[in-house]
Amino acid sequence: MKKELRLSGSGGQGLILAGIILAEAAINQGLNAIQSQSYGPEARGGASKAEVIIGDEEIFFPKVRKPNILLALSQKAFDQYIHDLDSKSIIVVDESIQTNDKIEVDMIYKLPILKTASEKIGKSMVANIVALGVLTQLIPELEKQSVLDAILQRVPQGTESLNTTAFEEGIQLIKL
Amino acid sequence: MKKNIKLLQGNEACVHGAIYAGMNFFAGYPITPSTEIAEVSSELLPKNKGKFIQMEDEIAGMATTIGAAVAGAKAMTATSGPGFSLKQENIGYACITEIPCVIVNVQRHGPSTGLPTSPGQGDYMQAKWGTHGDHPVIALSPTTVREVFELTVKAFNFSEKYRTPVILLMDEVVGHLREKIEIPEAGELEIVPRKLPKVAPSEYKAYEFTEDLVPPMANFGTGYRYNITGLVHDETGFPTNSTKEAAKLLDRLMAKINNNLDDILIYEEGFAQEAETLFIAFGGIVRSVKEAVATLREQGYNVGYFAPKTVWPFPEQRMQEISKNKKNIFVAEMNLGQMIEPVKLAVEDKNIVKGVNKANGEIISPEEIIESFMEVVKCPVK
Amino acid sequence: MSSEIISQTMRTDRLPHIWCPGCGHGILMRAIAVAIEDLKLDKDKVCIVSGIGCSSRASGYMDFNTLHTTHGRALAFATGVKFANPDLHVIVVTGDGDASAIGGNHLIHACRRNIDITTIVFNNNIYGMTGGQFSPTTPKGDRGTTAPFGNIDKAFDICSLAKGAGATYVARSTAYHANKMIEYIKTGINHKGFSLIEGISSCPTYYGRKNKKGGAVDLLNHLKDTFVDIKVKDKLSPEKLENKMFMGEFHHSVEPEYTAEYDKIIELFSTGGEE
Amino acid sequence: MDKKLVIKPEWCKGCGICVAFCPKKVLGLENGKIAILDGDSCIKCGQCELRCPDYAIYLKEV
Repeated sequence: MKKELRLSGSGGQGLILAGIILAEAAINQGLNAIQSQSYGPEARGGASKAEVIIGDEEIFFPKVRKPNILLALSQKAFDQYIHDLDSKSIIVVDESIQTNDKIEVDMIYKLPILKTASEKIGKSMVANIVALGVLTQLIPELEKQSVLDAILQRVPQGTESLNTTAFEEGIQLIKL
Repeated sequence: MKKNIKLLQGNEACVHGAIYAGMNFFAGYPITPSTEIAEVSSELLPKNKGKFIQMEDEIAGMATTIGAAVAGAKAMTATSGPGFSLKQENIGYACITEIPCVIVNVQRHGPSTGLPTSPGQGDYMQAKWGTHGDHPVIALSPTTVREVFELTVKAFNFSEKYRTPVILLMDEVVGHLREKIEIPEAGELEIVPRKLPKVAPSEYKAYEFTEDLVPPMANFGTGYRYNITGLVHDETGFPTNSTKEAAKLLDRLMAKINNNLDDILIYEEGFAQEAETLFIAFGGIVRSVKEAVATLREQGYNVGYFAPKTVWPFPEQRMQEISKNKKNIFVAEMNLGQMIEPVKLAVEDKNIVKGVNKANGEIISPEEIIESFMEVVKCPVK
Repeated sequence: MSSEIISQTMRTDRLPHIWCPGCGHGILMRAIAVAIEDLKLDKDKVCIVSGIGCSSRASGYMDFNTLHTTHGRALAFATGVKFANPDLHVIVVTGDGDASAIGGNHLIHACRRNIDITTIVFNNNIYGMTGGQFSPTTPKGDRGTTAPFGNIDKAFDICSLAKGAGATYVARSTAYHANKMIEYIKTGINHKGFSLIEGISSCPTYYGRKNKKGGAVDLLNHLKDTFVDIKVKDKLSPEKLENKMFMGEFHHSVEPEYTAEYDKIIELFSTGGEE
Repeated sequence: MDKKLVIKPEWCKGCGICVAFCPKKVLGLENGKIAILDGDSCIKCGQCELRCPDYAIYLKEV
């Protein structure tokens, strides 16, 4: 088993943290995982991507080439990374993103990730955790509890219940 | 016992390894992509009763590291390309004065400011020849996060054992990669302490010609009042203009490393002896090479790899041994051809040595390595 | 035999030193030795750090833990020594070029940190070791081998620079006023914080000759005639202050010292183990 | 305790500072090295020791 994930959006959306949490959840389950990122010189606002590879064998090359799952939370990120996908890929995009109907992938999930964070939970900064709920549903190898444990390990003290809610809301967004 | 398994970034693992090795002092200056090493040190050192200081510039970061080592600390600094250039004069000082310390260079693209957030391996030659004058260099280059930890420990050990600055030549690929690592238990890895003088202060010669060519080092403040200078010095540590003493000193500095290559040279290989074609890489690119070799072998090609972890001194003899039956040798590096030079020196038929080079801020992919191989063997992928 | 002070504090087998006949540096180095001896410091706990240049050769002659480093970097090395072992009395010997040109950045930041280091600047207004080029403290109009038509650079006032950057003890004396020099060095060593004592030296070989200011004796007399204690500045008439320069204690304050502040962090946050 | 003027000509570089600053003209240079010309006039003020850059003259307690 080897799963390649690319989490993309704009800098400051917490996607690198989301990538770290996924990788951590995987290794806590005894799997192998690596996480890397590329970023521009800006601290905030630029295009950002975090990549995670999860597998049950040693992972050599650390970069994602054909993502099994692409998460895109900004139009710019979607437009930039859509080309690397193939017919087996899954796309998760925020509902605000214009997608092209001709894209040939396995599945596109257009979900109100940003809105759920900002309106339903009332904190736009937890969009990354909402997205983690969605992704957990799409990665059968990852247990829900281990992702939640990894979230609670990494988020600031005092925000545990807020982030747990965000995670649960993300899970609710997608019914398989 | 529960295994201590963590997801750690290469840069973080470097600090954990350093503290495991006994680091109790860090001085540096922020620079991408090495900054996490300073950040994590600033937090972990005082927690472990060690000291962290952010200096006013890269040059000071190196100088303060050496000063702390003189006062008895196990000291480290970390930087990236431009900062590594600035540190060079004082690295030379640590070489000639034989002060143990560790310098981490998380290589990025260059020259000059280059692509600050992107990987490169353009400092390979600089690690050896960056400072003026002749001197030995030990430089280690890790590929995985676990190796970052282990080679940081080795870097401290070599620096103490051979009284020399040791360079941990990382690259951004490994520095920023988060990977699963099982942190070694206390006592699992060997830690080499400083060789202190056993004689009385009146008998102590700071740069004595001992049998192993590594003079015991007295820490300042312990009763041995001696002189340290970057000038050529005799066994007492005082400056001399004697050409004989100058030659004697430089010969000893070189010999103390060259006499111990069995201990110092670390490398990894896969099918290196029997393969027809050999891939060579260091640092982050070894990951691409290993995947390329696995893919090609699945397709029936007789290929192997050789990955020096000790990149200076270059493992010349081993390179020579495994190059004898080769049809092709590819050296893959994120620069325009640096490690290929010592490889060529070691290989009899220079024509079989080819570079797979990329210096655009991107890691070389396994596919690109396979493509270079296919171009040469002129055989389509099965 | 040499004098008690010299045989107690110097590596007499290394003497005579390499400085030229009549160089003020020898007088200033003796002042450091006398100060250390008067304070009865444990010799094993004294560390002299120097950079490169004429002044910086001082470390090799002094019988302590001595570190002769690279050009301009003495304070950065000294910061490492002091921070790693705050029990040591760390004294930096540096020159005008070493401290304020190539090492200017380290000087202002060592001042700013207020780390407990005593810095003695041997200021001879010239690069002596390389043969008489003008330095950041060469007075405007004076000549050097790289200012054959007179120097147009404005000179640094090292004491003002140090005070402005945050040094907590700043004083100046001269090779002529050797007893004052000893007194200020003693105050500097006892001061808990960054102290800088500028010793105006004299270079008969290059500066004196190039600027037609005479030999060793003339230069010392020039220091005697030119430097006025800052304490009497207000008492003198404008005519008497013409062409005068000032020496004395310019600044003395008590502020948190760097290594002590860091020790507080260790005390508060150390857990004994990793994480 | 009395003091005695001692010279160490092998360290002397002949700069003449001690000669110039001796208030009693006790000192001179001979062949470019320090010499005591008139020891009886010495008042043991220590100016020579304070100013000699080469530590070639000093007062010894006897």
